[in-house]
This record gives sequence, structure tokens and C-alpha cells, in this order.
Amino acid sequence: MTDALTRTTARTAAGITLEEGLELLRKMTLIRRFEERAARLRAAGFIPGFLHPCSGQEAVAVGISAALRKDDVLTSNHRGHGHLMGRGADPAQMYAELFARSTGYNAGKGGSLHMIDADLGFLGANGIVGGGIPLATGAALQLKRRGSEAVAVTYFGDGASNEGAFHESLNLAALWKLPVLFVCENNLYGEFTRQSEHMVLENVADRAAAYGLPGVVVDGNDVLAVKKVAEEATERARSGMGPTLIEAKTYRHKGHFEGDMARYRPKEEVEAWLKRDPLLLFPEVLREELGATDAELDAVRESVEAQLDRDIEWAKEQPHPTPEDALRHVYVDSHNGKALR
Amino acid sequence: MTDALTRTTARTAAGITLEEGLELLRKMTLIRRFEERAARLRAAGFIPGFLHPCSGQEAVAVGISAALRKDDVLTSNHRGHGHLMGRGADPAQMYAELFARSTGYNAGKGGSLHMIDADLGFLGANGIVGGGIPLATGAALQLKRRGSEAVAVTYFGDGASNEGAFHESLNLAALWKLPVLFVCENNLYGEFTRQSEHMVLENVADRAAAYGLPGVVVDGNDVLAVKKVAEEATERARSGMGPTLIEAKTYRHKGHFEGDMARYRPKEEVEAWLKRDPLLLFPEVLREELGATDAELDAVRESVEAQLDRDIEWAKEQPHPTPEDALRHVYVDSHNGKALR
Amino acid sequence: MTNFTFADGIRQAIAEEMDRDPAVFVIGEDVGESGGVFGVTKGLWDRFGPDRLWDSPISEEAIVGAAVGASLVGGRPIAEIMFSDFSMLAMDMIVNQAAKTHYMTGGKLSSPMVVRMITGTNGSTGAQHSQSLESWFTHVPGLKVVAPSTPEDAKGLLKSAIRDPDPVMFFEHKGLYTGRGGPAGDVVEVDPIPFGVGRIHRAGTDVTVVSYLKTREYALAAAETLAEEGISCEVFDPRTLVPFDYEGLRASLEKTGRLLIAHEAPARGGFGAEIAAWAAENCHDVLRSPVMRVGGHNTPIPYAPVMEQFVLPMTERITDSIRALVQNPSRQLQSL
Amino acid sequence: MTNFTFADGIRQAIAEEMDRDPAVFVIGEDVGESGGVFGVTKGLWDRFGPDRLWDSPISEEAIVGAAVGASLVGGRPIAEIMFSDFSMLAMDMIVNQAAKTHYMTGGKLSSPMVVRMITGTNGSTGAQHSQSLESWFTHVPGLKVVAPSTPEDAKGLLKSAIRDPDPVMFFEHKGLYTGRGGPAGDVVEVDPIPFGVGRIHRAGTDVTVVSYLKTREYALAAAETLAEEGISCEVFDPRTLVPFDYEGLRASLEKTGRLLIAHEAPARGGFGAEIAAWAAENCHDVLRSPVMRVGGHNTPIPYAPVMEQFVLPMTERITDSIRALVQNPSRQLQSL
Ligand SMILES: Cc1ncc(C[n+]2csc(CCOP(=O)(O)OP(=O)(O)O)c2C)c(N)n1
Ligand SMILES: Cc1ncc(C[n+]2csc(CCOP(=O)(O)OP(=O)(O)O)c2C)c(N)n1
Ligand SMILES: [Mg+2]
Ligand SMILES: [Mg+2]
Repeated sequence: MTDALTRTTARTAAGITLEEGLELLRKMTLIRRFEERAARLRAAGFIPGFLHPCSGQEAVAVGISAALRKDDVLTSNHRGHGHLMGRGADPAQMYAELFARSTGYNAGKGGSLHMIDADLGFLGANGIVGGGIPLATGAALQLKRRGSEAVAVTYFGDGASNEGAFHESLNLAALWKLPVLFVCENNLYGEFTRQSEHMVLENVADRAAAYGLPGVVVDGNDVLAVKKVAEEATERARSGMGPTLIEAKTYRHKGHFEGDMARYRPKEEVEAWLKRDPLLLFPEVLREELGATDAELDAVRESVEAQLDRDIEWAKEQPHPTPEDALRHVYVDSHNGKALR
Repeated sequence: MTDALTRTTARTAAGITLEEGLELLRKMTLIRRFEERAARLRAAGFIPGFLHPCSGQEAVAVGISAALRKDDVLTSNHRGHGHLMGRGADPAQMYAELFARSTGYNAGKGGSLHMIDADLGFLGANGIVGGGIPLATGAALQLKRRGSEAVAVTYFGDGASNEGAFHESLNLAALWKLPVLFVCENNLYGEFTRQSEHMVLENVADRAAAYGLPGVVVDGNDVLAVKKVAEEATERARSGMGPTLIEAKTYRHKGHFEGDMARYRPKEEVEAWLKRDPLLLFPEVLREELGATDAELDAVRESVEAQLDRDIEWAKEQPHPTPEDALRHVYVDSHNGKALR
Repeated sequence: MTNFTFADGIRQAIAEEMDRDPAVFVIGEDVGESGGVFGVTKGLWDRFGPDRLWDSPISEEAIVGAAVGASLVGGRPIAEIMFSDFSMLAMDMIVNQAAKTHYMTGGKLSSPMVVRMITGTNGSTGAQHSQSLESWFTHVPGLKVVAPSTPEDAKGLLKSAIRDPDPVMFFEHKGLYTGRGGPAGDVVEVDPIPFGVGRIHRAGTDVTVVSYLKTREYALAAAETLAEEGISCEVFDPRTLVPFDYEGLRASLEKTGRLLIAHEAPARGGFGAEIAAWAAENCHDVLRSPVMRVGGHNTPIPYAPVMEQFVLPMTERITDSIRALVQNPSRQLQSL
Repeated sequence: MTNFTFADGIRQAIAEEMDRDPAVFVIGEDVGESGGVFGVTKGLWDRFGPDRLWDSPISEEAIVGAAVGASLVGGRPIAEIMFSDFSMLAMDMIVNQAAKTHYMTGGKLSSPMVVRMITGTNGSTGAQHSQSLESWFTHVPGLKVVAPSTPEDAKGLLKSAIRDPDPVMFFEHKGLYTGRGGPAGDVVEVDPIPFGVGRIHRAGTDVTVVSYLKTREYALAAAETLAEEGISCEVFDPRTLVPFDYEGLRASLEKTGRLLIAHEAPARGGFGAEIAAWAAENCHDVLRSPVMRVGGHNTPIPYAPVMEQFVLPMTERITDSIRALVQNPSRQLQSL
């Protein structure tokens, strides 16, 4: 009884139910474990392309997606695995794609950098820094044109905010009040370059003022805080008030890409951020505010590990494309395998 | 005696001598008359390409250049005639270029859109909206590298501030404290589109905050005000403090290009701005604050008209290029007239 | 005689497709209320309004990017690039995004959109407003490339482009518009014209002259002059560069045994190289003499009319080249 | 044996030119302190410091624009484009500005600068990190285009590029670097190599195989295999595409009478088309059989290794093509 009471109280305090909280934790855990295994699988030769791991940034992807509806659409950047899984993508198909199999999300043609889930409205990771920003803006334009309440979300980094695509898109979206969330994951670095060496401002969100749209800074390692600003921003967008720039302050635990030892980062900085690991912080919230038990928390982790075991096994069994499959999909009307001359 | 006294007092008030004031007026008058004659010469068939007249915006070009030194460099946009003459370019060679003659500034290869005066550090008008902004930024980088105190200036419009080139350049310049003046001539329109239909903000200068550089709004029809902000900005730049974004509010008296009737502008707006014509305002300043006489003011106009008479006559006599001249100047080392295969 | 200009063809195709399909919309600089710098979209604003014509800020990357993004979620955008030279600013969205969407996603998504590229040299607009870059886009798998030369083809091909499931680069030579587009001319009914089918504008037996866009006019004029001299030219307009009507061209070469390609773009790296290379590979058996290209000279476009005309492959240069080709079939030829 | 990689060649050329001329500097993303994503500029930071190596924000247009602007006032910039695919974002600065500066100004200004374009397919980097777009730049009058295939050529040609008075597009195939550039290898002295002079890597009499960048390796391997079968290939590397060594190529064709061009870029619209077209125009008298191109297939670059390898023109496809060309000189050939 006390247990149930505590939970009710806590539920109110955190604005979510324990079940919802455990689901957020499950997604964050899934992303982290997915990335850790991907690194090992790459080392073992299963993944031919490069990987940009998002470990440490899980709370952003999961918090944002928690505010979305089924018909919303998303674009992403090179560090997109978390964004996909936050949206509910299937790790099995993701691994199959990383393994370059024909049943992967992109039929083995895309890999990490271009991964999509069309059914979830996930329009793709992107190999071009800033490249996803105009795409989401355009998607939002079409959503608005057809009178839908759906919103578009685009994820990008601090470094991407220096690209012309950022500027032009935010201006367009603000001007036309397009339903789009510009979500900047500020992890303090673009590749090996610190933020202070690529821009003068401390907050990317402060750039919003240049276009007349609201800019919000949020703790990107606090999944509930991210969820809250995303709810406000989607609410704004759905009611025709236009876009929001959300800057989530976060940190990538690993290097820029798998293999980068990230020696350019001060040890103290890394250590401080590891203490703010969202996968340490959020279980505490669940425990303290929602009364989650050790058993419940352990169960999340165990179910994730079991799922990934199965997913990887499945993915490893998937068929490779044939060489000639390379000739398909150049044009929609050339599915017959003959490239258009 | 009273006369002399008035002048001395006035000189102090306006921060310039009468001689300097008359020279500013001469330049502004030169630009206006140059443009008026160019329109007629185009109608008469002397100018084959299109023209973007700058009548009404003279005070910006003249005020900025008044703050510059000999070794400073400039880039411009499609509406560049005033910027050239403000810097002291030779109208005769400008007309020769507009007439597509081989002794024109660009040997007949550039026309209005690409006009330069290399000796004056005028690196060119530009046919690409926003195109001159990165060029000035790069020039400033090299000026800084070689330890010079020179600055680079770039002129562009309100519409150009929506191009990615603006964003990337301002960020780079602010970050590296480059000696550059970003001069936005806000004439309220980009082609046929009002500013409120291409951006949400009222002041382009407010975009400076997004990069951490100062943004200043100035009355672009007040040549002395422009000169003053330019002096402050060049001073900043020369002392290593970096770039400034100057927004000069002004108005083009004519259409976007020669031939555009500009029916998209409300009559009242046009009339209000015509009352603020810099060529009406500044003579009043000269008269009231520096005691200029009618005779002095008339002399300016007459000398300009006489000069332009001579310049046009000279330009009309200039030789046309040969067809084969088209093959020269593709590469620096192919001056022999044979295009590189 | 009907008063139906190339600009009318474009305008009518857009209007009819907008009537047919609410997903179709136009985005670009001053395409709406003002009717465009060339007057091509004039009148559409009153009929269709701001939800179908999006007057955009001067942001080419965002314009084309918005088109790509909209196309991913059911839109059928037509992005206008006022001068194709400005497409340099939107190249990532064209080449890295739109062209590759379908492929990179393993066929799961596609990007059905049109980029209207107003192109070519027309009256001293200078090096940054006159370029012909169509060959670039033929080198980007995933893009289709259309290059009409008549008002009817403009209308029929644009309709097909708008309905096409893939991204289409649609080139309009500003020298073909006829002035500033003027008031709406007569309406001519034109059905969608399938891609990949060339058109023989004049049948002949001595030489096949391939040309498109504005240059087709010069090629036809050359053919007329040469007919008087007893040289019979077949003027072949491929109309679409990707896909290309190689069957049609082969059939023509089997008749004539000689090939000359004329286009405004600089010869080096122009699409004429691709046609010539294809013929050298595949029609060695029927070619009686060397192939020949007549392109723009390998220079930027100069301002002065006398130089501008010189670099373009106009009637006289084409005429002289055909004459040289036909009269000296075995000699080694230097392009004129 | 010396330990001198392609990456060493690039690094040493930059270092030696920076020593020679204080106007030379490098600008790009992570080119400085970190030594670059490919390690190519590793070690230069310690020697030359931040005034010679500008670590830039992720702003390709501003990077190349800064290079152009600096070049106008006495700088000798080397802009690095980390993956040549990203040059799409800087295309205006390359094509509308740098390439045309000298021409548009009637020879009064020029833009001496180098854009290092790290290019090509190398290990499942996917459609936006693998493209080969060198042919585009050959179509832009005012640009020079360099495409070295050996460490020595990389060093000698980059020195020439840096000293060149015009804008130079310098292509470096990432598959040639040898790993991540590694620690500085041996220093090999190389003088500047003049543009427009090809190099015969293997002399032969039956067929001239033109190839460059990474594909030259495959062409050489094919030549070795075929030598055992009694087919003698001359492997001709033009080294620079603009200017191109047409005299050298003609001399080779006079010996062999057959031409095959192999490059990684998609065949359609690739530079092979230009070479083939030129030969069809100018070497009809010496060609004994159709010319033949072996290019990348006309697709974006796929991720899966098995597909990626398939679309590239690797040794086997080149070998088979040469065999077909030499053994069936009169038949109409379809590129393999
Ligand atoms: C247009 C472009 N420029 C450069 C790159 C190379 N690159 C890939 S990721 C990256 C850093 C991006 O930084 P940021 O936007 O902060 O995202 P993060 O990697 O930190 O998540 C760079 C420079 C690219 N892929 N695309
Ligand atoms: C990249 C590019 N896009 C579009 C154009 C066409 N264009 C020429 S001037 C102009 C308007 C520019 O507006 P603004 O920057 O405000 O300058 P203004 O003409 O008002 O002086 C446009 C759209 C161009 N020349 N270049
Ligand atoms: Mg970052
Ligand atoms: Mg304006």
C-alpha cells in the first residue's frame, strides 16, 4: 500500500508513470547497448563502414521522441542510431543494415550514415553535416500544406549550426511558421574541434533570435527535461505557431567515430560528464521519484540484452545482396535492374 | 569675417570641413547622375546587359568609403556602381565597361555585375547574391595574416542576409576576429519581395548577435552618420578587435533593375523616402551646418555633369574588343589567346 | 497562327498539373505574386494563391532543400532556380540528397520533384548568369535531365517531369522564352511527352546533327543553308539527355553515317562528349567519318556582345563545321 | 625501399611550399592541430602553427570563399575539402567565383589557389562520401584539374598546383593514401611536375589504356595479366585532366591504334567521354577499333562491399574489356 502510494505521488512529481519511465529507460539502455555491441561487431569485421557512436547522448533522442505522435517525421545526421531507436526503430533491421544485408533498413545500400525507417516517418540519417535540416524544413512545409497537425523534427550538432543550411532553413521555417523542431545536440565538439573554436557564442539556442523563433536550452542528459521542452515545442508547432530551436547540452562518451581515441578532450571534462551519464541519472530519478525497484531496473537491462542477442543473431543470418543489386533503385522506374542510360 | 566664423563653428559641429563635405556631396551627386545617364544610355542601346541602379543609396557607399584608407579592399554585389564611385573609381572606365569596350575596367568581359578597380582594392561587384561576403572575409584573413592594418569591406543587401554565405562568413570573421566590415544596405526589398516577406526581424543588424560580433543600425541616407559608424568599425577592425555588421537603412528610388517599374511598392512609401533623398538632405546639412552657399552647391553639380559629359564621350570612342579576345584571360598563363584544352 | 510561346508552355504545364494534383506546388524567388523575373509564372498567383506558389527568401539551398523534404512526404514540388548558375548554392540538395534518396534508402523512399533550371546565354548577362551546366547532371546517377527546344516540348515534357517519380532537372533556355513571357498566349493542348524519345526536326541523309535547347534553332538554320548546297542534314533533338534516345540516334546514324553534335555549353566535358563517346563505342560500324562536336568555346561567357556571340556555337559555325565534316570525310578534323 | 606514401607526398609538398613562400597557408576542417581526418597534415601544426593552418568551422562555402578572397590579395591558400562530396556546398565559390575571376576581370585579378578534393570510393563510406566528380570541373573553363596516381606525382604536382597562377582542383583518392597517413615516412625529393604531361607507366603496342587516380593501379594489374596472354597494353596516366596531354595520347594511339579509358567515376558524363570524344574526332585515322570506356556503373555508390566492388571498374572488368576490345576489333562492342 505504501508502495502504491509512493508511486502515485512520485508519478505526479515526475509527470510520468513508472511504466512510462521504465520505457524511457529501456530505450536509452537499448541505444547504449546497441552502440557498445556495434563497436565490437565492427572490430570483429561485421560492419564495413564507419560508425559515429552516440553513447552519452541517449536522453536527447529518447526525450524528443517521447513527445512525438505517429504521423510526425524526422531527419537526422551522421550520429543517428539513437534517433532511430528513440523513435522505435527495430535494432535487428538496423544491425542488418550495418552488416550490409539485403533485409537491412536500406537493403544494404545505406549503412549507418543513411539509415531510415519509412514506416516510422524516419526520413534518414545523413552523411552531410547540416544536410537533414533543409529536408525537415521542407517536410514541415508539406505537412502544413496538407493541413496536418504533424510536425517534423531534425537532429544536428553544434558544429552543424555553422553551415549555411542551418541559417537558411531556420529563416524559412520562422518566416512561414512551419511545424518543425530544430534539435541541436550540443556535445561541445564538432569532430576534434571544441565549440569555442568553431563559434563565439556559448549557446547555439541564442542563434534563434536571428530568425525570430524561440530558442531553448535544455539539459540534454535529463530525459524528462528534454521531453518537456519537446512537448512545448510540438504543441507550439501543432497549433500553427511555428518552429522552435532546442539546444540540448550533452556529451559524447566516445570519440567522433569508432576508432577515434578523442585525446583532444581534457580528462577532467570527460570524467565530469561521465558522472552525468543519463544512464546513471535517470535510474536514480526512477528510484527516488517513482519508486522503481532494483529488480525492475535490472529487468530493463536484461530484456534489452536479450533482445539484442536475438537481433544480432537474426541480423547475422540475413542474406547479402548480390553484386547486381547495385544496379537497382537508381530510379523508381528502373527496378528491373537495368540502370538508365 | 562672420562668414569664416560660422564656417569654423559649423566645421566642428559636423566633424568635417566644408571642403570634405563638398567632396562627399560631389561623390553622391556623381553616383546619382551616373545612374541617370546610364539608364538613358541603356535605352539608347549603348549598354547591352542589365543594370541595377543604386539611386537613393548613395550615402551608404560614400559614407563608408570616407572612412577607408588606400590599402583597404572591398567587395560588392549586383548594385555596385555607387560602391565603386564612392571608392573613387573612374566613371569613364566604368562607362567604357558598361559599353563593353576593351578599355573598360574589365576589358569588356565583366559589365556592371562584375566591375572592378584593382588599383583601388575594389575586388568586384558580384552577380551572385551573397557572393561577395565570403570573398571579403577571405581577403580580411589574408590582410590579418600579413600583419597589415588594412580592412576589408563588403556590401550586400537585406535579401542577401538570408543566404548561407552570410551566416558562414560572419561566424568565421567573428571567430577569427577578422578585420572586415559587413555593410548591409537594407533597402527594404530583395527584388520584388518586401523584407517582411523574406525575414521576421526588422533589423538585419540584430543577426550579428548570433555570431558574437557587434551589429549597428544607421540611417543610410545620412552620409555623415554612415561615415561615423564606419570610422568606429574600421577602428575596431584595425586594432584587432574584429568585424562589425553595419546595417544602413535606405531605399532604392528605382526598380530592382532598369526597366522594373516597381509597382509592388506602395506609393506613400516611395514618396516618404523620396523626401529623405540623401541628395536633398545632405546639401541642407552643408548649408546649415557648414554654411555652404548656393554657388558652391551648384558648382558641385555642374562639375559632375561636365565630368560625365567628358567621360561618356571618351567611353563612346573606346574600341570594341575583337571576337577572338573572348579566348583570352581564361587562364593567367594562356594570354596568348589559345584557350587551354 | 497560334500565339503560344515557350513561356506559355511552361506556365500551362504548371497550371494544368496544379489543377490535376493538389500535391503540386512551386517554390522559388519571386515566383508568386510578381509572376517571376521572366514572367513565366504570371497569372498563376491569382488562380492558385500562396499555398501553391511559395515566394521564398534568397536561399537557394533552403529552396531546393524544402522541395526535397516536401517530396519525401507526398509533395510534388517544382523548385525554380532563377538562373541555373545559382544552383551552385543548392548543389548538395540536388546531388547528395535528391539524386540519391531512392538508392540510399534501398528503394524505400523517393524524391519526386522538378528543379526548373533557367539556363543559357541571352544578351550580355555575363559569366554568372549565362552558364550551361546540363552535362553535370547527366553525370549524377539518380537524376533525369530534360532539355526541351520548342513550346510544345516544354509543355509536354514538364508535365511528364512533374508526374515523374524521380528528381528531374528541367532546363529552360532563357533565349527561348520570347521576351519576358508576356501576357498569357493561346492555350495549346499537349499531352505528357515520354522521356527518352528524340524528335527529328528535319530528315536528312548526309549527316545527323544532334542539338537541343536554343542551339537546335541554329542547327536547323544551318541545315537549311546547307540544303541549298546539296548537303542533307537530319536534325535530331534528343529532348531528354537522361534518359537518352540511343535507339533513335543509332537509327539516324545508320541512315547518314555521320555525326555532329552542337550545344551551347563549353565543348570540353559537355554532353556532346558523352554522345560522341557513345557513338565512337557503339556506331563504329556505321560511321563514315570522324564525329564532330561544336560547342561553346572553353571560356566563361563574356559580357561584350561581340565576344559573347563568338563563343556560342551559332549558325555559321555549325554550318561551316558540317560542311567540313561532309566534304572531308577522311581527313583529321580540328573542331572549328 | 623507401617508405614514402601518397599522404607523405601531399604533406611534404605542403611543408616545402610553406617553407618557400609565406603566402601559402592551409584552411579546412580539422586540418591543423589534429592533423586531419586522414592524417595528411599531421606534424605540420608543430612546425608551422595556427597562422599557416586554419582549423575552420564546418562551413564549406566560407572555407573555399575565404581561400578565394585571400587569393585575391596575395594569399596562396590551399583549401581542403575533407570529402569531395562536400564541395557541393562550396560550388558557388569554386565555379562562379574562383574559376571566373581572371576572365571576368579582363585579366586584372586572378585567383591562385588550390582546392584539395579528397575523393573516390574506399571501403563502404556510402553514397555521400565516395563520389568521383572530377569531370565536372573539367567542364568549367578557368579551372585546372589535377589527378595524381603515385606519391611522387602527388608531391610534384601539388607543388606545381600551389605555385600555379590559376585555381587548381587537386584530386586525391583516399584509397591511395595508405591507411591514415601514418607517421611521416621518408622524405623523397620531387621537383614540381609541369601540368599537361602524361606518364606512360607501362609501354605497349596493342592498346592504350588511359587511367588515373586509383584506377591506374587496376589498369596496371590488368596489363600484367594480359601480358601473359600476349596482349601488350600501354598504360597512360594523363596526371592532369586540364590541361590534358593530347600530344602524348596521340603518340601512344599511333603506336597502338586502340583506346580504352578506365576511371572510377560513373561512365556517363565522366572524363572518359571527353577523351573518347576527342579521339573519335581527332584520331579516326589511327584508330583500328572502336574506343571503349570502362567506368563506374551509373549508380550512386552503395554501402555493401559486394555491391561497392561491383560498381567500380576494378582489375577484372578492365581486363575483360581490354580482351574484348583487342580480340573483336570490328564488332560492335557493348561496354562491360
Ligand atoms: C558537409 C560536411 N562537412 C564535413 C563533414 C565531416 N564531418 C562529419 S561529422 C562532423 C562533425 C559534426 O559536428 P557536430 O555537428 O557537432 O555533430 P557531432 O558529430 O558532434 O554529433 C564533420 C565535420 C561532413 N560529413 N559533411
Ligand atoms: C544567388 C542568387 N540568387 C538570386 C539572384 C537574383 N537576384 C539578383 S538581385 C536579387 C535581390 C537581392 O536583394 P538584396 O540583397 O536586398 O539587394 P538589393 O537588390 O535590394 O540591393 C536577386 C534575388 C542572384 N543574382 N543570385
Ligand atoms: Mg558536436
Ligand atoms: Mg534589398
